[in-house]
Amino acid sequence: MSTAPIAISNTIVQLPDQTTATLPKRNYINAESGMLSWLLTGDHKRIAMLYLASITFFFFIGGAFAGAIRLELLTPQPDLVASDTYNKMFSMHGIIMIFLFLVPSVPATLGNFLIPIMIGAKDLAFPKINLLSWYLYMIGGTLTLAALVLGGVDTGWTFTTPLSTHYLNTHVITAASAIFVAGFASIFTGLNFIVTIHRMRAPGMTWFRMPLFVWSNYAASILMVLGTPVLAIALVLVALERTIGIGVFDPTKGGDPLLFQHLFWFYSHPAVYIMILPGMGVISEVISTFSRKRVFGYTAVAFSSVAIALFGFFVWAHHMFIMGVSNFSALVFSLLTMLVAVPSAIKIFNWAFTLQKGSITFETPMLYAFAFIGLFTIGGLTGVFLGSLGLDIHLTETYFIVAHFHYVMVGGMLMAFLAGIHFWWPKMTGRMYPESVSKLSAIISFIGFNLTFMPQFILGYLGMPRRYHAYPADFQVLNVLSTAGATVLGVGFLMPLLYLGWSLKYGAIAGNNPWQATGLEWQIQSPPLTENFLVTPIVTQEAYDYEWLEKKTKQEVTTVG
Amino acid sequence: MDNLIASPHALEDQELMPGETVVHEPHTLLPQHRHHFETEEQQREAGSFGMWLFLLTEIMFFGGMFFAYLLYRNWYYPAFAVASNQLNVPEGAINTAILITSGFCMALGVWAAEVRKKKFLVLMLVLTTVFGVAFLGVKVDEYHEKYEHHHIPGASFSIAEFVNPAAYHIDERPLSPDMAQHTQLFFFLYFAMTGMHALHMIIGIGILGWLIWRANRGEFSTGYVAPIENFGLYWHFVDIVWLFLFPLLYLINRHLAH
Amino acid sequence: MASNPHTDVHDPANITNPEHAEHHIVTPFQYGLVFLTLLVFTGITVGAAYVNLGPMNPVIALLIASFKAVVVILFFMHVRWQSRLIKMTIGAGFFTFLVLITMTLSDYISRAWGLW
Amino acid sequence: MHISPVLWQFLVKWLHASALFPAEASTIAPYTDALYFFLLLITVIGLVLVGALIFGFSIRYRRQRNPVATQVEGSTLLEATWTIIPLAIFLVVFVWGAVLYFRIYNPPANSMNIYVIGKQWMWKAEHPGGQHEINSLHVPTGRPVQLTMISQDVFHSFSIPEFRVKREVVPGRYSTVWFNATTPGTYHLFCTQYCGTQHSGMIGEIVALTPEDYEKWTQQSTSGMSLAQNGERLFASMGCNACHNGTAAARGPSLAGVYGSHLTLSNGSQVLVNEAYLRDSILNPSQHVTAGFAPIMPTYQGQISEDGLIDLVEYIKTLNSNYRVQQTYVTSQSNQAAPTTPSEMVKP
Ligand code: HEA
Ligand code: HEA
Ligand code: HEC
Ligand code: CUA
Ligand SMILES: [Cu+2]
Repeated sequence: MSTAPIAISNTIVQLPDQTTATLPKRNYINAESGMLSWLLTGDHKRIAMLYLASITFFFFIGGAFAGAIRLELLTPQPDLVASDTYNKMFSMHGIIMIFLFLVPSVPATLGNFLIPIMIGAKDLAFPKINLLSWYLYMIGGTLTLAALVLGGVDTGWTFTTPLSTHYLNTHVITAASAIFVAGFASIFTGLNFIVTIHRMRAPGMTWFRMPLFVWSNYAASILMVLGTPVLAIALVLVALERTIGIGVFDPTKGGDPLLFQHLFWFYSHPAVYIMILPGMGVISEVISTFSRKRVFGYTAVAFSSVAIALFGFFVWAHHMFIMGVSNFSALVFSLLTMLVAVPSAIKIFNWAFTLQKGSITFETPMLYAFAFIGLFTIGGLTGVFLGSLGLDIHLTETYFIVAHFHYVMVGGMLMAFLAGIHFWWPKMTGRMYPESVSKLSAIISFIGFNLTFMPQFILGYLGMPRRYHAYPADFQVLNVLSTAGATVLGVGFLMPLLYLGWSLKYGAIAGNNPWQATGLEWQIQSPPLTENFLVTPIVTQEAYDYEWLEKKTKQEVTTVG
Repeated sequence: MDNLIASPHALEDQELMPGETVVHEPHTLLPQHRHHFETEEQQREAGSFGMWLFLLTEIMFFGGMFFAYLLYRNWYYPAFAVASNQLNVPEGAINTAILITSGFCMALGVWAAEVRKKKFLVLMLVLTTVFGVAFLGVKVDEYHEKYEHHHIPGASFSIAEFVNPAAYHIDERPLSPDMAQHTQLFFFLYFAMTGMHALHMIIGIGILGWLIWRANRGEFSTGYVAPIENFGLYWHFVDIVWLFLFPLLYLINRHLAH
Repeated sequence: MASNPHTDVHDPANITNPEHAEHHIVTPFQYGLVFLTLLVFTGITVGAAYVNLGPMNPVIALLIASFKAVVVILFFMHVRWQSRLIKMTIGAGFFTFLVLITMTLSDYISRAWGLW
Repeated sequence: MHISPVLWQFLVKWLHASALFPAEASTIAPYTDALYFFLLLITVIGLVLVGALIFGFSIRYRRQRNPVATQVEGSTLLEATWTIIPLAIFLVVFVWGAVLYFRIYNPPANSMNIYVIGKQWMWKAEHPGGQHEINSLHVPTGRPVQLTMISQDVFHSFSIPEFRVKREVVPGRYSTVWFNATTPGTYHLFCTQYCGTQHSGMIGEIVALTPEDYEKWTQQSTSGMSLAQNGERLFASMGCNACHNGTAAARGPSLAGVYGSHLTLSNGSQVLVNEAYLRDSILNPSQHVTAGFAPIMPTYQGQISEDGLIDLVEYIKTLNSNYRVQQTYVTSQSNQAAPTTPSEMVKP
C-alpha cells in the first residue's frame, strides 16, 4: 500500500491489500451483540444506524406513494384510484417524506454518527436523550403508519385550517400527534448537537477549525430547537379545535384561519432550511475531499450557514402571499425572501471555486455533489420566482411549486444525502460500496430526476394546479414524461439499497482513510471503536489541511485490524 | 463571542491527554460521571446548557399560544374584558403567591444541595412539592367553578351570564350576543394556557417525587447538584409562565367592574 | 445516606474548579430578598389593575410581569452569574419569540391599511 | 423589460403552439410573462455560469492533468462579487415583482363587479344583474372586471392561468382580483387551493365574450331579479327595516348613502364603508358600533347564506336616498333597484 496519495490514477481510493485486510477486531458494531444491545444502546453511532434503517424504510414507503401518484397522473381521467384515496396518497407522501425522512435524514444519521467524531468527542452530550429521540421518532412513525392503516389522512402535509379542523373526517388527530411526537425527536437531536458542539470539542478544536459539516448541522440545530415547538403548538391547537371546536381557526366563530398558517409556516419555512443545511455540509466535505483542496472561503461558507438559519426565521409568510396577508407584509416578506437567497448563492460559488486549482477525481459522492450543485441552483433560483410577489400569483399552488421543492429537496437534499452515505459508507461499515454500479445509479437518478420534474415547471406555468387527481387532457404529454421519469428515478433510488446491502457482506475492506480525507473521523479505524478515540485527539491543524494529512500519512505505518 | 470560540476545557486538560485512555480508573470520578465527558465540570455545564436549550423550546411552545391570546384579545376586547372579570382574582393572586413560595423553596433547595445539607434539601423539595400541589388544588377549584358556570368551552358553554349579567347578579354591562360568543375564545385560551401550564406542573411534581427519593438517599449532598439545579431551572421557568398568565388572563379591565 | 457506598468515595473538588467561571452560591438571604420582591410586586400588579390607567393598565401589568420574570431569571435561575453563552442563549430565545410576535402582528395591523 | 413587440409575439406564439406556454388572454399576462422570461434568463445565465465553472474546473484540474492541488484560502474580492451581484439581481426581481403585484391586485376604478362564491366543490358567480352561473363565468373582453369573492367553507383559490391571475377565496372575508380579458375564447378555471375530496373537480370555464356577445348573454340568462332586488326582499323578510327604515324614530341608522362614506364609530375611529364592512356589520354588528347608536342590532351569523349577504350588500349599495328606503315597505317592482346592463354597473 502506497503511502503517498499522489499517484496518477483515476481514483484516490486507498484500499488496503484485500487479500490480507480484515475488519478491525473490535469496533462499535461487534462491541456487543444481540437485539437489546442495539435497542438500549447509548452509542451515537449505533443510534445513527438505527435511524438510517428506519428512515430508509420510510423513504421507500413515501416513494411507493410517489409511484402511485405518478401512476394515477399518467392519464387525465381519475381512473386508478378514487379522489379521496389520491388525496390521502399525496398527504401521506408529503408527511412521510418531510417529517419521517428528509428532516432526520442527514442530521440524525450522518450527523449523529459523525459530529462527535469530527470534533473529537467520545459521544454526544446526552446519549440517553439521543436514544429517546430515536424512540420518539419511531413512535411518530408508528402513529403515522397507524393513521395510514386506519384509513389515512387527506389534509395535505400543510394541515390547512379550517379544512383540517372541520371538514375532513379522516385521522387528522392521529397524524397530527405523529408529527408532534416526531417533532420532539428532532428537537432533542438539535439540542444534543448544540450542546455537544459547544461543550465537547477536543482540545485545540476551535470553532474555525471545525469541518463545515459541523457548522451547517449546528445552524440546522438552532432552527430545530427554536422552530419545531411552534409547529407542536399549532398542531395541539388543531387537535383541540377538532375535538371541541372553539373557533381559534374558524372564521364563523370569530377565529382567523390565517393564524394557523402563520404558526405552521413559522416552523415550516425554517424547516426547509433544516432540510437543506445539513446537506450543504455534506457537499462541503465531499467537494473538498475529492478536489484535495481547502474549501474556498471557509469563513464565508461557515457564516452563510448561520445567516441562512437566522434569516430563515423572517420569511415564512412567503407561503401565504395570496392567502390574505396584508400587502405590507407581502412586501416585507418578499424582500426578506430575496435576502435569504443570497447566502445560498455564496455557497454555490464557493464550492465551484474550491475546484479551482484542485486535483479532482470523480468518485460517486463527487458525482452526487455535482448533481446537487446543478439541481439546487435550479431549485433555488425557481424559489426566487416564487419569492417575487407578482409572479407568485400565477405560480403558486401549481406544479411549478411541486417542481421547485422537489428540485431543492430531492435534487438538493436527497442527492446530498446519497453523496454523504456513499462518502462515509466505508467509515460506517468498514466496507466499500461497488464503485461502477454506484456511478451508474448516480447517473440514472440524475437523468430520471430531471425527466420527472423538469416537465412540471412547464406544467406549472401552464397552470396545472397541484394536488389534482384529474386534470385537463391538454396537460397529458408532460405528465406522461414526468411519470416515465419517475420510473427511471425509482430505479436509480432502488439500486443503492441493493448494492449497499450487498456491500455489507461482500464489499472490499475499506481501511481507515480510503479517500485520504482530512477530517478527524478519517484518522480513526473504520468502523470506529465504541469510544471513537483511544486517545483524545489534540487538534493542531485547520480543517481541510491536506499538507498536514500528507505529512501524517508519510510518518505512520498503516495497519488494519 | 470570545468565550464561544475558546474551547471550554481546552487548556486545563492538555497535559493529561496523551496518556489518557478510555478505560477510566473509577476512583478518580464520581459515580454519576458519564464516560464520554472529560471532566465533571464539562458534564455539569453541558447539563445546564442543555436544560436552557430545552427551556427555549418551551418559550416558543407557549409563545404560539401567547400570540393567539394577543391577537384575539385585541380583536374581541370587550368579550375578553368581561370574561376575564369572571375569573377569581383572589384565588389567582393567592396562587401566584403560592407558586412564588414554591419557587423560593426550590431555590433554597438548590442552595441546600450546594452546601450539602441533606435534611434541609429534602425538606425544601418536599415544601416545593407541597406548594406545587396546593397550586394545582386551587386551580382545580377554579376549574370547578368554571364548570358550574358553564364556562368550559364546548357544547355546554353558555353565554347567558354575559348577555344578561343582571339575572345572575353580576355587576357587569351586558354584551351583545355576538360579542358574548367570543368569550368562548377567551375561555378556550384560558383553559389551553393554564392547562398546559398545569400539565408542566404535574410533570414537575412527578420529577420532584423522584428527586426527593434520591435526595433522601443522599445522592445530592456530596456536591453533585446538577439534577437539582437543572430541575430548579425547569421549575422556575414554569413559574415565569404563570407570572405572565396571571396578569394577562385575570387582570383585564378590572377597574371598570365596580 | 452515609452508608451509601458511592457517596463518600471521593470529594469532588472540581465542582468549584478554580479554573472555571466559579460556581456562585447564592445565599438564602439573597433568595429571601428576591422572594419578598416578587411577593410585593404581585401585590402591586393586583392593585394597579384596579386603578383606571386607561391604555396603560396592560402596559403596567406586562412591565411588572417582565420585571418579575427578569428577577427570577437573574437570581433564582442564577443567570446573573452564568457564562455569556447562557445569557446569549436566553437572549436568542426571547429574540425569536419577539420575531414571531412582531412579524405576525405586523400582518394583522397592516391589514387595516387596505392597499397599504 | 422591453423586447421588440414582433419578437415577443413570435416567441409567445411559438411557445404556445408547442403547448409549452399558456395563451396570453388578459392585459396583465404580458407583464407577468416579461418578468417570467427575465427570471428564466437569469436562471439560465446562473446555471450556465455555475455549470461552466464546475465543468471547466473539473476538466482543467482533474487529477490526470493537475496531480497536486494548490491550496487557496479564498478571495475577499471574488466573494464580495458573488454576494453583491446576486443580491442586486434579487433586489431588481423584488421591485419588479412588487410592481406587478400591485398591478394585479389593484383594480381600476371603473371595473365592473361580479361576485364569486366558492364552496365545496363548486364555483358560483353572481352578476349584478342577477345572472347566476355555476362553474363558469362569462365576462366581456376589453373592460376591467373585478371579482369580489368569498368562501362558504374552506379556503379555495380562483385561478385563471391564461389571465395570469389567481386569488385565494377565503372564508369569512371578501377578497378581490381583477382582470381585463383581451381575446374572446374559453379558458380554464381552476380551484388551486386544496379543499378536500373533490378539489380537482372544482373546475370550470371562463368564457370571454366580445362586448356585443356579452350583452346578448346577459339578456338571455337573466333571472329577472337583480341582486339588489333580491336583497331588497331579504331586507324586508329578515326584518331589517324594522330598525333601518330611515325614519327619525328608527332604532338603527339610516343606510341610505352609507356605502362609500366614512363612518365614525363609538370608539372614535373612522372607517370607510365598503362591501367588507357592510358584510361584517351584518354578521358582527357589535364589533363596530356606529357612534350615536346602541349595540342592539342582533347578529345574523348563521342565518343568512353568503349569497344572501351579497344580495343585502348589493341592495344597501344602491340605497342612495332616504326615498328608496321608504320604498322598501312595499316590495318594489322597480327596475331602478339595480342596473342590469353592464354599462351601468359602474362602481360609485
Ligand atoms: C429543502 C427545501 C427548500 C429550500 C432549500 C427552499 C429554498 C427556497 N425557497 Fe422554497 N419551498 C420548499 C422547500 C424549499 N425551498 C417547499 C417544500 C415549498 C412548498 C411547500 C408547500 O406549499 O407544500 C416551498 C415553497 C416556496 C415558496 C412558496 C410558494 C407559494 O406557496 O406560493 C417560496 C416563495 O417565496 C419559496 C422560495 C424559496 C427561496 C427564495 C429559496 C432560497 O433559499 C433558494 C436560494 C438558492 C438559490 C438562489 C440558488 C443558488 C443561487 C445561485 C447559484 C446564484 C445564481 C446566479 C445568479 C443570480 C446570477 N419556496
Ligand atoms: C423529501 C421529500 C420528498 C421526496 C424525496 C419526494 C419524492 C418524489 N415525489 Fe414528492 N412531494 C413531497 C416531498 C417529496 N417528494 C411533498 C412535501 C409533496 C407535497 C405534498 C402535499 O401536497 O401535501 C410532494 C408531492 C408530490 C407530487 C404532487 C402531488 C400533487 O400535488 O397532486 C408529486 C407528483 O408528481 C410527487 C412526486 C414525487 C416523485 C416522483 C418522487 C420521487 O423522487 C420518488 C422516487 C422514489 C421512489 C419511486 C421509490 C423507489 C422504490 C420503489 C418504487 C419500491 C417501492 C416499494 C414497495 C412498493 C414496497 N410528489
Ligand atoms: C334591532 C334593530 C336592528 C335590526 C333588526 C337590524 N339592525 Fe342594522 N343596525 C342597528 C343599529 C342600532 C345599528 C347601529 C349600531 C351598530 O353599528 O351596531 C345598525 C347598523 C347597521 C349597519 C352598519 C351601517 C351603519 O350606518 O352603522 C348595517 C350595514 C346594518 N345595520 C344592516 C342591517 C341589515 C342588513 C339588517 C337585517 C338583516 C339589520 N341591519 C337589522 C339596528 C338594527
Ligand atoms: Cu376548492 Cu380546491
Ligand atoms: Cu419557504
